[in-house]
Amino acid sequence: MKKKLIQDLLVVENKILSEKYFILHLQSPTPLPEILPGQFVQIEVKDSKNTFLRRPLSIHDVDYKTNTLKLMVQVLGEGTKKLSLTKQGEYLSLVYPLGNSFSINDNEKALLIGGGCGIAPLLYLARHMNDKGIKVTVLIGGASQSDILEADEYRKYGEVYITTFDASLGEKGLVTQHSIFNAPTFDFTRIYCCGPEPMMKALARIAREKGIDCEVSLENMMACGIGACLCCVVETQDGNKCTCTEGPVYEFKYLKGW
Amino acid sequence: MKKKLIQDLLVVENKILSEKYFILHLQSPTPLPEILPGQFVQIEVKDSKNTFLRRPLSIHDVDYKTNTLKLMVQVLGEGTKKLSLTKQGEYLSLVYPLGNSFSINDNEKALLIGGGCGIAPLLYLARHMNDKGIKVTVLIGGASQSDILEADEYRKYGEVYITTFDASLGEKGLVTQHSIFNAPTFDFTRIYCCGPEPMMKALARIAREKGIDCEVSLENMMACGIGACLCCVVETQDGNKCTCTEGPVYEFKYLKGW
Amino acid sequence: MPNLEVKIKDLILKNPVMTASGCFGYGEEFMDFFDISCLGGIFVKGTTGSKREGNAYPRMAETPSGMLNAVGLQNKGVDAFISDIYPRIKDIDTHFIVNVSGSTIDEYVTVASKLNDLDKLNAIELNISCPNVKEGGMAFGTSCPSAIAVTEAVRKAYHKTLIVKLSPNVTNIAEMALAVEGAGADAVSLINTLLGMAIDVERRKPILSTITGGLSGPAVKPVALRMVWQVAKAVKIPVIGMGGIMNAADAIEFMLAGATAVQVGTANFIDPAVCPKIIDGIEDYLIRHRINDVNELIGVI
Amino acid sequence: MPNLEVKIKDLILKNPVMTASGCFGYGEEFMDFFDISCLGGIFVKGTTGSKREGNAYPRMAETPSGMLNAVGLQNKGVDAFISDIYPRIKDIDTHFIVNVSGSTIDEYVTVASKLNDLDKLNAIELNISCPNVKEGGMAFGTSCPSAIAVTEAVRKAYHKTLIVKLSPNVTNIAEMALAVEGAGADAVSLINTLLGMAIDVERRKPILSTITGGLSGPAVKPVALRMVWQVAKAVKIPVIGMGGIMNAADAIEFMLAGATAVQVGTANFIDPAVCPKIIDGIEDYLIRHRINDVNELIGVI
Ligand SMILES: Cc1cc2nc3c(=O)[nH]c(=O)nc-3n(C[C@H](O)[C@H](O)[C@H](O)COP(=O)(O)OP(=O)(O)OC[C@H]3O[C@@H](n4cnc5c(N)ncnc54)[C@H](O)[C@@H]3O)c2cc1C
Ligand SMILES: Cc1cc2nc3c(=O)[nH]c(=O)nc-3n(C[C@H](O)[C@H](O)[C@H](O)COP(=O)(O)OP(=O)(O)OC[C@H]3O[C@@H](n4cnc5c(N)ncnc54)[C@H](O)[C@@H]3O)c2cc1C
Ligand SMILES: Cc1cc2nc3c(=O)[nH]c(=O)nc-3n(C[C@H](O)[C@H](O)[C@H](O)COP(=O)(O)O)c2cc1C
Ligand SMILES: Cc1cc2nc3c(=O)[nH]c(=O)nc-3n(C[C@H](O)[C@H](O)[C@H](O)COP(=O)(O)O)c2cc1C
Ligand code: FES
Ligand code: FES
Repeated sequence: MKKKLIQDLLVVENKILSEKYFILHLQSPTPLPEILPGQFVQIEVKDSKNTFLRRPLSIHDVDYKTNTLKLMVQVLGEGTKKLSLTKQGEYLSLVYPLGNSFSINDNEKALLIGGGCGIAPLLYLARHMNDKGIKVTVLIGGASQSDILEADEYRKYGEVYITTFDASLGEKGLVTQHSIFNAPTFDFTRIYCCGPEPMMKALARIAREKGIDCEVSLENMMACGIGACLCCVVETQDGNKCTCTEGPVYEFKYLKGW
Repeated sequence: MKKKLIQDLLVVENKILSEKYFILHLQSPTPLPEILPGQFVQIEVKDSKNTFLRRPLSIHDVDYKTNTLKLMVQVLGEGTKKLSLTKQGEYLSLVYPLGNSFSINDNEKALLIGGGCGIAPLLYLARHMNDKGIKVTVLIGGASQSDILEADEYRKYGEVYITTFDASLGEKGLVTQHSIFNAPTFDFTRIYCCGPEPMMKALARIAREKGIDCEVSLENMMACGIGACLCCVVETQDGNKCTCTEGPVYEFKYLKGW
Repeated sequence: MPNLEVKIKDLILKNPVMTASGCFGYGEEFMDFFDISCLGGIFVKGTTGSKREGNAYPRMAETPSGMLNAVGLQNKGVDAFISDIYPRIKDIDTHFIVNVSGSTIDEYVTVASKLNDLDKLNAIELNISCPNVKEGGMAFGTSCPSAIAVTEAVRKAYHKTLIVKLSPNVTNIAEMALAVEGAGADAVSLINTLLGMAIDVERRKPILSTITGGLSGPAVKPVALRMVWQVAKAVKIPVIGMGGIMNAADAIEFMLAGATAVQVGTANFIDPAVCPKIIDGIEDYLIRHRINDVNELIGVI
Repeated sequence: MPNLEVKIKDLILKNPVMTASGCFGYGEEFMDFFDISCLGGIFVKGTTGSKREGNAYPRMAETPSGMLNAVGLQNKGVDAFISDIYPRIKDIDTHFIVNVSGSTIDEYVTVASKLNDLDKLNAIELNISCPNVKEGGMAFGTSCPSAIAVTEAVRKAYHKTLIVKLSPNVTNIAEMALAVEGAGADAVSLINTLLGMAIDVERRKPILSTITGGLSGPAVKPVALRMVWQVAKAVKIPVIGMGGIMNAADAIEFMLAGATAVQVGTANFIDPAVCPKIIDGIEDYLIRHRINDVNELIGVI
């Protein structure tokens, strides 16, 4: 059984959220393979002089009925800029689905935390948990209101809390400063997070203090995305591991220096 | 006074003639510099992974009233393929006008000969001569009917003869086999030609036999197009000369081995 | 159908397209994408005497038409290869060739002799050109005497096809090739990566943890082709060419320059199914040019 | 406004951005595009003892993110430079630096001594690294003894700033740099082009008339940066960096790696007005990073 494929997907929609963010809605010509929350794709950036390698992007959402998946992307450099110009009707080449996935236990009380575009993989995770009857709470952080993306989508699956650094939406400050952490009712069993490394490290510290689990999704630089080049390693308790195959999701305690 | 410029020109139209040929109609935001027939542009091919250098293209036509110029292009490799996808409203970066020009004498009896897309520079030449009251005759050759481009445009300025290799239009054969050369009325004083080198060499031989002048427009590989790199040389009676500055038009006798 | 079979000493390859060491894992990573037994051969990761963790992250930087890597021979060691990996791959119908690396001549010899006993492995590639390890590696590949010493020592210990992989970071690659030919190599492969560097101007720091790393991809193709041409003119043994091959035309360029076979490295990262396309492309080319045997392309220039 | 001025021995450059030899003609070709006196300096074409026609066409091949050239030092010779070109350019307010080339030590010395007498020329660049000529050229730049010999000989004949341009086609570039430093060079510049090759698979022929040629452009930047870094760590004299610089970020990378100034080559072909953009870009970078003096960037890594 082939699990990973390389395939041209049809761009059903390129939803521009702002100058900085967009969501690609892509359709496979064949039934989608099984995709787990936390997995990612390697996308080819055509016609971009300075983009040689594919770009890794988390799978934001999946719909098996329409054989579509979504990618939520932040414009950072030339590759993502070029992708942001993709038009409906074009095709994009994907290698997918790649990587491991978030762990899901039936009796989990899950706190999903995303910083900026780091929330990308958490929507599919929230949906997945919801399907399994797991209650999720989502905390989204961003520099400003315009960095809080698609909060309503997340509200479908649970309560959503927001922090912004400039107080333009939700509580003021970083996600780690949100009142939820000091609430007497804090009873989460696991944090699932994705975002800038300093944010995830701070969340890992909180998890350690509170004695709960915390899974982090890393965004290491990748070349192949399929475990062939060994470029994307992170230092773990068992030595260097490839983030594209043994990650991108890790229980933080497994990572050295966290 | 600046003669050459680097400028972004607006694509007013991309006229697709066929899968293989198209005409870009470009508008300058400022009054056009003086452009001579036979000159060319160096065009940037954006967003094309395998096109590093600019591409040289002859100036097909010029309209000072609208500050527009035309380029007639054949799809050969990735660069011209990419250019063929240019849409109205986009901008293309040009370095222009470059090179020397065809010589024009008042009492010339001019025979303009183009092979395939080699006719590109001859339209502006024909118009220019017409403006000066010089009668022109145009001979266009191609493999097949579909390679005979825009013949009606040329008819505005003089008689047009056609040869095709498969006899689908005009006389059958190569331009050099056209009956015009054996006609007793042959009284041209100069041939102006552009096209594949074997064609131009054959025409040069005819010119030599008939004792008339013959100017050829070369398509040497270029890097800079402005005389800086010395890559585009052709061997002349005076040693190696840059085709981008001392050409692309040469009287064939000046070229070694012609 | 034109013949695609080529020979590297005793090794008969069903076609000249192989995958480069460090760029194709142990082949298994690509099985979802195509049937890897269609390949002429698979060069597996650099394998050392004992387990190595490689260099610290970051190990990769994208560059114009290429990439730098500083993996630094991360591998589980030859014994783990023999016990864990070999049994899984040995019955796949293509040649697996182990890329043998080390810090000392003894380490090279140890690894090579252990591999000599494996029935289904018929060749090794001696990596004397890895730019990403502090000791050994490239040092062996940038001076003739040490290249000769390591090749001679391994030659004594290894009795099947011995391919020596050359470093491009030298003044005279033909001289190096002649040296290892004299020392008993059955074939040479080239090029390994060119030593390069990338800097993050915003952070004002090198991108790689090791500061320098190895450049691969289309950017290096002109240099690789030139070296393959120079080496093929100089030596009598077969040459395996690589460096920036992305498609069939690139592969054919290497064969015209004198390579008997080629390896595809970085291209696998961009299109994990690129190799069968290259094989098909070579066949199409031969048909289009009415050439009956791919061997007729070798060294035409 | 941050300071952009840098010094190469006695040569004070208004900014570190100069143009590379063979890529900017005599500057005149670019006057339509910008005021060339804004440049830190202009390295003119390789100039030899007598007129040279260079190599036969084709002399150029496009490659991934780069190009190969095989111009082969086409120039009118040093006397024609002095009589025809020098008078036209001497009053332009920037430094013109002649790239001195030759086949023999005598030829280098002759050219250098003739240039020594020109009032308005304050430096030469000794090209011991041209890959495109049969004799001399790169041969001098790939062995220490010959690099020393030619540098010492020219040093005796030339009394102003002597820059020696190094070839990247060597095993150990730092060693070469140390050799020419010891022989009296006031500065080194690098890299010249990497020796490469391109093949037309359809015609089954090399693209260049000379088969091999010199690779330049962004493709070589990682190698160039690495070499500049290695050389800057090794020598005490200033280093002028080049190889694939297309924009201000690239130029800054070279300075961080240890270059006091840079040269822009191939980029001029793609954007003839690129140099003033690079100068402005460096200034913007310094302002954005609150750095008062461009000299603070040099060798940070
Ligand atoms: C597993 C994974 C999942 C990701 N999911 C998302 C997502 O859902 N949405 C999203 O917007 N971004 C995601 N990213 C980050 C995204 O890959 C980078 O932003 C993108 O590659 C930048 O490309 P660029 O050409 O625009 O920028 P560049 O100009 O190439 O680089 C900008 C910055 O992006 C980083 N980067 C560049 N190339 C890579 C690479 N190959 N791998 C990792 N990082 C790189 C570098 O740190 C660099 O400084 C993910 C990364 C990983 C590894
Ligand atoms: C002065 C001049 C005027 C020209 N005018 C026209 C014109 O009006 N219309 C037209 O269709 N074509 C014209 N050409 C040819 C045109 O430049 C090439 O067809 C084009 O560069 C091919 O680019 P590509 O990327 O599509 O093909 P590539 O894949 O790059 O190459 C295909 C072939 O085109 C030739 N070529 C590639 N690059 C160059 C280059 N920089 N300079 C010259 N030749 C090159 C090579 O022989 C190559 O085999 C002209 C060329 C010159 C020198
Ligand atoms: C990520 C990576 C890892 C590599 N590891 C090895 C290795 O372990 N041993 C080796 O001999 N070459 C190694 N190489 C070099 C390749 O085998 C090959 O020589 C080089 O990449 C040039 O080919 P390419 O341009 O097709 O990639 C590695 C290259 C890359 C990109
Ligand atoms: C067309 C061309 C001609 C060149 N001529 C010379 C030369 O005459 N002397 C010299 O020292 N270097 C010459 N070079 C090398 C450049 O000066 C420079 O070292 C090299 O191109 C790397 O820089 P770049 O990548 O910015 O072009 C030439 C390069 C090119 C592309
Ligand atoms: S990106 Fe290649 S192993 Fe992970
Ligand atoms: S193309 Fe550079 S001199 Fe003509």
